[in-house]
Amino acid sequence: MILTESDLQAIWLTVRLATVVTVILLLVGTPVAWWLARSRSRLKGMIGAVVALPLVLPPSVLGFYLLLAMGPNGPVGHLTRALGLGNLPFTFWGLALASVFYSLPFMVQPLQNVFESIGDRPLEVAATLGASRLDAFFSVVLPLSRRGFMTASILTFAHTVGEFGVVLMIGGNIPGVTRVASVQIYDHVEALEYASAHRMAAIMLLFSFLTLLALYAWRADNGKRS
Amino acid sequence: MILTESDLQAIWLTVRLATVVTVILLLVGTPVAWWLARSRSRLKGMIGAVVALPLVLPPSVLGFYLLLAMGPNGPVGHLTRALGLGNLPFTFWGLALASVFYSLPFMVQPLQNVFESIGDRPLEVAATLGASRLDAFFSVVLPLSRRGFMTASILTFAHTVGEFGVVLMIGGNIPGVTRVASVQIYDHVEALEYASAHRMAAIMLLFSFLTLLALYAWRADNGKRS
Amino acid sequence: MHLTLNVQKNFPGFHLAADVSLSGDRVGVFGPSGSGKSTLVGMLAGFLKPDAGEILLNGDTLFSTSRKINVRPDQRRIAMVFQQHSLFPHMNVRNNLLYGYRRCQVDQRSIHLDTLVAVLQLDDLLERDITTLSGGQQQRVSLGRAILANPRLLLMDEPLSALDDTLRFQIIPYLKSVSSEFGIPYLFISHSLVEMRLMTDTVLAFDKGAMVGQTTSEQLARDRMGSSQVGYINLLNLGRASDNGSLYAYPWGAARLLLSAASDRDHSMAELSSKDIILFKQHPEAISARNLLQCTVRSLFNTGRRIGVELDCAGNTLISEVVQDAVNELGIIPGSTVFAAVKASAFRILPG
Amino acid sequence: MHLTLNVQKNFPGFHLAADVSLSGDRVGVFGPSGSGKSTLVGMLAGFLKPDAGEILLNGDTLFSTSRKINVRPDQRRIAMVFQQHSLFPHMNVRNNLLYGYRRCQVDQRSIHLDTLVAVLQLDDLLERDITTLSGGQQQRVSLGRAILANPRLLLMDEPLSALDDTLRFQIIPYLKSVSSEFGIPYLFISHSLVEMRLMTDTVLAFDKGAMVGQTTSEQLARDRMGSSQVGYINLLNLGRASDNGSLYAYPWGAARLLLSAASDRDHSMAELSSKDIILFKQHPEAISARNLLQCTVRSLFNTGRRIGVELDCAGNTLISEVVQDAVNELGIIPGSTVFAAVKASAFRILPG
Amino acid sequence: EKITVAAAADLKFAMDEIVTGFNKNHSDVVVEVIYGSSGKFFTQIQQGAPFDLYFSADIAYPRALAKKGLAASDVTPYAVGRIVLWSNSMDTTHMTLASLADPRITKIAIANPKHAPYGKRAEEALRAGKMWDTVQSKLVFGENIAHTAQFVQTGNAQIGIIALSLVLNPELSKKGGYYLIPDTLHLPLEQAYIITKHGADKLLAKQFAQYMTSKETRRIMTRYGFVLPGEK
Ligand SMILES: Nc1ncnc2c1ncn2[C@@H]1O[C@H](COP(=O)(O)OP(=O)(O)OP(=O)(O)O)[C@@H](O)[C@H]1O
Ligand SMILES: Nc1ncnc2c1ncn2[C@@H]1O[C@H](COP(=O)(O)OP(=O)(O)OP(=O)(O)O)[C@@H](O)[C@H]1O
Ligand SMILES: [Mg+2]
Ligand SMILES: [Mg+2]
Repeated sequence: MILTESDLQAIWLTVRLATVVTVILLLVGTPVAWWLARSRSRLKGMIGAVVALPLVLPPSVLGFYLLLAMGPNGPVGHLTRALGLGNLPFTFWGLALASVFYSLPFMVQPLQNVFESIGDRPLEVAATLGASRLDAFFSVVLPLSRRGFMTASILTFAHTVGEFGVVLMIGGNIPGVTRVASVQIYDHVEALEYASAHRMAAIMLLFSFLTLLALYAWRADNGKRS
Repeated sequence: MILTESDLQAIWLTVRLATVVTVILLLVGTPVAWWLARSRSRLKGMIGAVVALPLVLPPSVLGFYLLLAMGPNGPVGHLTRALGLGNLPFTFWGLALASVFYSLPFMVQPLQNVFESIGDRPLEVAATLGASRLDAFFSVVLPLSRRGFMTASILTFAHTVGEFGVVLMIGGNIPGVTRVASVQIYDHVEALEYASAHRMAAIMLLFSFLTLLALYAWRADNGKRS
Repeated sequence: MHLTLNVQKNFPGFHLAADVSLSGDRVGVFGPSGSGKSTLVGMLAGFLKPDAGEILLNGDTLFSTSRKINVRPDQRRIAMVFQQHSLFPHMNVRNNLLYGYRRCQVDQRSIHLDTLVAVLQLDDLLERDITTLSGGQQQRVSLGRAILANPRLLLMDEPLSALDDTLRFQIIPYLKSVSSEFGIPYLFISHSLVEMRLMTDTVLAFDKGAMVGQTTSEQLARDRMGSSQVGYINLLNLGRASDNGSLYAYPWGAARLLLSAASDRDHSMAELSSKDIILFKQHPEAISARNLLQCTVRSLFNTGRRIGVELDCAGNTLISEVVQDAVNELGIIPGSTVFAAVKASAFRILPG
Repeated sequence: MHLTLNVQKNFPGFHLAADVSLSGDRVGVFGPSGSGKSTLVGMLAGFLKPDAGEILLNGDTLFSTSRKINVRPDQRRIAMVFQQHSLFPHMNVRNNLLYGYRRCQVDQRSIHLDTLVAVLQLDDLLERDITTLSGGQQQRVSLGRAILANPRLLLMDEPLSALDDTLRFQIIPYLKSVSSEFGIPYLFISHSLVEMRLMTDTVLAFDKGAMVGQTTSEQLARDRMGSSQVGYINLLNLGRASDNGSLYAYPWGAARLLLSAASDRDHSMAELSSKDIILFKQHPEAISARNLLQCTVRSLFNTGRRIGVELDCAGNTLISEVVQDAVNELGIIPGSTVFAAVKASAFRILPG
Repeated sequence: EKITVAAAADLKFAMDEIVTGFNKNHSDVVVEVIYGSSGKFFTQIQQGAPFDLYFSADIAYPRALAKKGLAASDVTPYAVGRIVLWSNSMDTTHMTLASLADPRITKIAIANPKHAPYGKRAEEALRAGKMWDTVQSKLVFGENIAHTAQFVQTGNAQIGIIALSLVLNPELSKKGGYYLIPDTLHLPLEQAYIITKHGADKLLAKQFAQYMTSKETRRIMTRYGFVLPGEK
């Protein structure tokens, strides 16, 4: 085996983290994007801007603020302890929460786009055929937004995999808990262990490439139908 | 003035860099996205995956590889010197190049999405009315893709502003040349100069928020028409 | 169905006002392009909001500005055939057709896929992608989808415009039977007088956003007789046909008509244009027209440059159109006797 | 225009084969829903690629599998009115109309916005957003946009289906004049026999993907006389009308016709259905019909259960339809004399 | 005239003062100092970074550069770093390494021993103090020593092992005392600088290097918690 056990552990952790974050963001980002796409509220622009904000802060700085907020003296920290969840920094769920926050725009923006491009008509049709709004969302909007969901999920997943500044900042680099692959490669590079770094980077790239390739093939296949 | 001169310099540099990168990516990403959206080539999935790849590597690791590639002994370095451009690392254009590479998926993916959603019909109509493909692209596809271009540009711009790992590695943190705002804030944080860090982060957030707000307002306004 | 509708809707440069209270299951909306027909049904379906007014269907308030009611479209149970078909592109024909059906309570599903598919001639297309359908095929799927939703009211915005005559005249009687057999009232938009005549009883006529009148389709046909290419369309209730040489003899009230076409049903409906009836003062000789009826003039009415002559032919009513000169020359006055000549080929048996 | 077309196109479950070589500027494509009409014009316009074959327009090869030629759609100069209008949603009406016009070389811009806008009654809509147009308004914009592109060939896929009769019969003569005055030949798809008759000279008839025949619109009208609601439509060239009491007298060749409507042009065209002509063996008395023409039977032809009777009336040709019984009874044989009765209201003056 | 100095992040406060002092004698020159990770500078200098002097927190880096022929001067030690136990919430003045076994302490921050010099020394000290196995499960790793300090400062780790120079930083020194870990427990944390090939021809670079040995400089360095080479 060309990867050490700790490399494998890091990769496995990364996949778990990215999956968890993508799933959470699908659940959280979809309604946000839908609201942004449909609402005529005046708040719309503001919420839209807020959602995009995490992008402009450097990840490690964002990580620093999250560390403050989630720490024992921070507001989020107070909340999580009140909820009996303990302190989040240095835990998997702390990482997940931070990544969710940081990756939100990658999920919301493409979804908002595709939702907007669907227009009113299909929803009107569905309504006249007796579909409630929720029903219409699942039976019409979702399938018509396949591509957008694909893009949003790819961006989110990939971004979580590559994410590093925030993770480093609040994760504490604990093996098996918060030492994800990106941190592991970074450590290799910093320690001038270039061979290990190359190996792991190559494997991650290859793995990602194959995954993306499969997704794109699927997407192309689906694309034919619409 | 609550910002030091070096802070201002960093912010100005950041705006310049993000603008340059966004403009370059609009020029480079649009044809790539168009090709990905339209082509039926078998290479499509592969190119699509390659474009998304920069996302999965941690920025500083990516920066490390870019540094190797663009350095005096790297392939890109050889090329740039052969072209009389000198060495790119530690220069503004080196940063720009690296950011372009890193931000490519943020431009290409949303554009590809919106291009795909336009479908064939508007292009067919334009063709029967005598519009060449290029003409149809500019007179029909571009205006119909406003929202996608908006999203892609926001994501790219914001991401370049927040980008940090690659920039630090390739840029070398040289004031006025490669010390962008994200690096400056990072330095403040690392030096435990929290007050400066807070101030600058707050100003960047505010500035970004206002910009995004304006863009969203514009977008909402335009959205009404289609 | 009882519909009360009193709405206002303003667009820049266009003002729609309608005030109707009507009962009837087959209602037509008639008017030229841009007169506000689609806008009206959009408000009924619920995705266009009137600026002010009230909409009541069978006593239920669907919309009311004064009472601040606006029932959501999906709770109105009003299905719609859109003018631009708007099929779901991500579903095949079958799933498009069944979309509303599946959302309908099981005990309310009175109409079933198979019969509908047969009438609309969609048998071979069920598994097809929507994007591969021809224009007329799309229109038929759209129509079928709305009917299968088994709505409380069916709105149809020019549902037959992309269909050839053969298909159209097969679908019309089916639509009527859907209404009568399954008790689905409909509102039918069309700019075709023939379709209005055949499909509807009550008609709302629009012009430039104003409801110019609520009338019967019978009356509309009389009014437009002069300006329409097809004249007034008489609808004749015929009995069962019997052979008569190369023609078919149909009992028509106390009279008998010879037609060149036949149906094998006990009761048939035939249409006959007012233009196809020629009147004689005396019984003519050696005429190509196979039907010569002795009739009494009941009344005369004027539409444009034509005179409508309402005849009583052996107890049946028939409307012919003539010009003023003919009225004078033949001395057509109420109570006078005339002979009406009609060619055997002038009738069209309506399938159904 | 000279068009040579020999193409094959397969879809799952549908095979289209057409082999035509025709000259003519007003060509119709006729056939029921799903017969392949849109597919054919799609190949002509160039965005559907035939599986095999050749397309030549005026000697230029647009497509050829053997010679591996496939001229790009934007270089064919073939404009198209799509069945589903496909206007550009990001442009207002004016810019939609002018899209092709602006892409046309200046010296080729023979048709101008103003006239077109007047005919299509789009004056008030020029600055409107496409999304706010009614169905018929969209169809008119789509038509205007194609015409203004001043194409070498104009393809129209049911361009009048969403229009009311009044508008339709105003646009038809304009379309014909566009073709004749500006030399733009067209291919016109419709399922309406009337439109075919009025708009086209040559007709390609389709059924289930097969080109069932190339014919003249005259012949098509004769063939479908029996099955069509409107019968055969006689087109009559009339002279200038003069007043005649409440009617108008038109010279028609050596004969004179009384019509209830008038135009103030020197030459008018009127349509008259074969159903509206009743034949008598002897001169009838006291008849409501204002026109009674003595004619010679030229020939008889059979379509379905009807017999077409081609008459020579003072040098003019007229086609009437009767049933076999009438032929027998009246002894209608070539060479015999009959009297044709036509009501003054049976004619429709075509605007133009 | 201008030189660019790449300096390890822990030098930040000392170096700023040193440059101010230097500028008193050389008023018309600019000394631009860039702070960052020694490892990153090491990589960048190999790729032609425009740094004239390189102050590394770990003598190994300049030595490696010298071996590759990228140094224009001797590898000159300028300080020896010391590590301390420090906390934001506890009084550390009376603690020793053994106190880390306290169950109330659940998270201990050290710099990543894999690549951060202070982290390496912290690990050595913990091992020498026979505490490594006891505390290993409590350890969280900072990317560098400043980041490690932040873990402690924000309260996310109750205690950490960080550089003495950082504790003397005004931002942290307000927070209380520290326990200086005996330097017998770990290898010396030797810090050294070189003039790089890029700065080889710059007189100013040599002058600045010269200035590092001056009395004022040594005083500043001591004040910020650095032990100077050859001193105790
Ligand atoms: N959103 C809108 N903004 C402005 N004007 C509108 C809007 N929607 C419709 N109109 C105008 O209102 C009028 C009525 O439109 P509507 O679609 O109801 O006509 P219609 O009777 O259905 O015509 P057609 O037979 O051509 O479909 C038209 O003149 C149309 O341009
Ligand atoms: N992409 C496709 N895949 C499969 N079948 C297709 C495709 N495109 C068209 N067809 C089928 O080919 C036949 C001809 O279609 P076409 O659109 O040419 O009909 P049409 O004559 O224009 O009919 P209409 O009058 O209804 O518009 C139809 O049965 C249609 O379903
Ligand atoms: Mg309409
Ligand atoms: Mg078609």
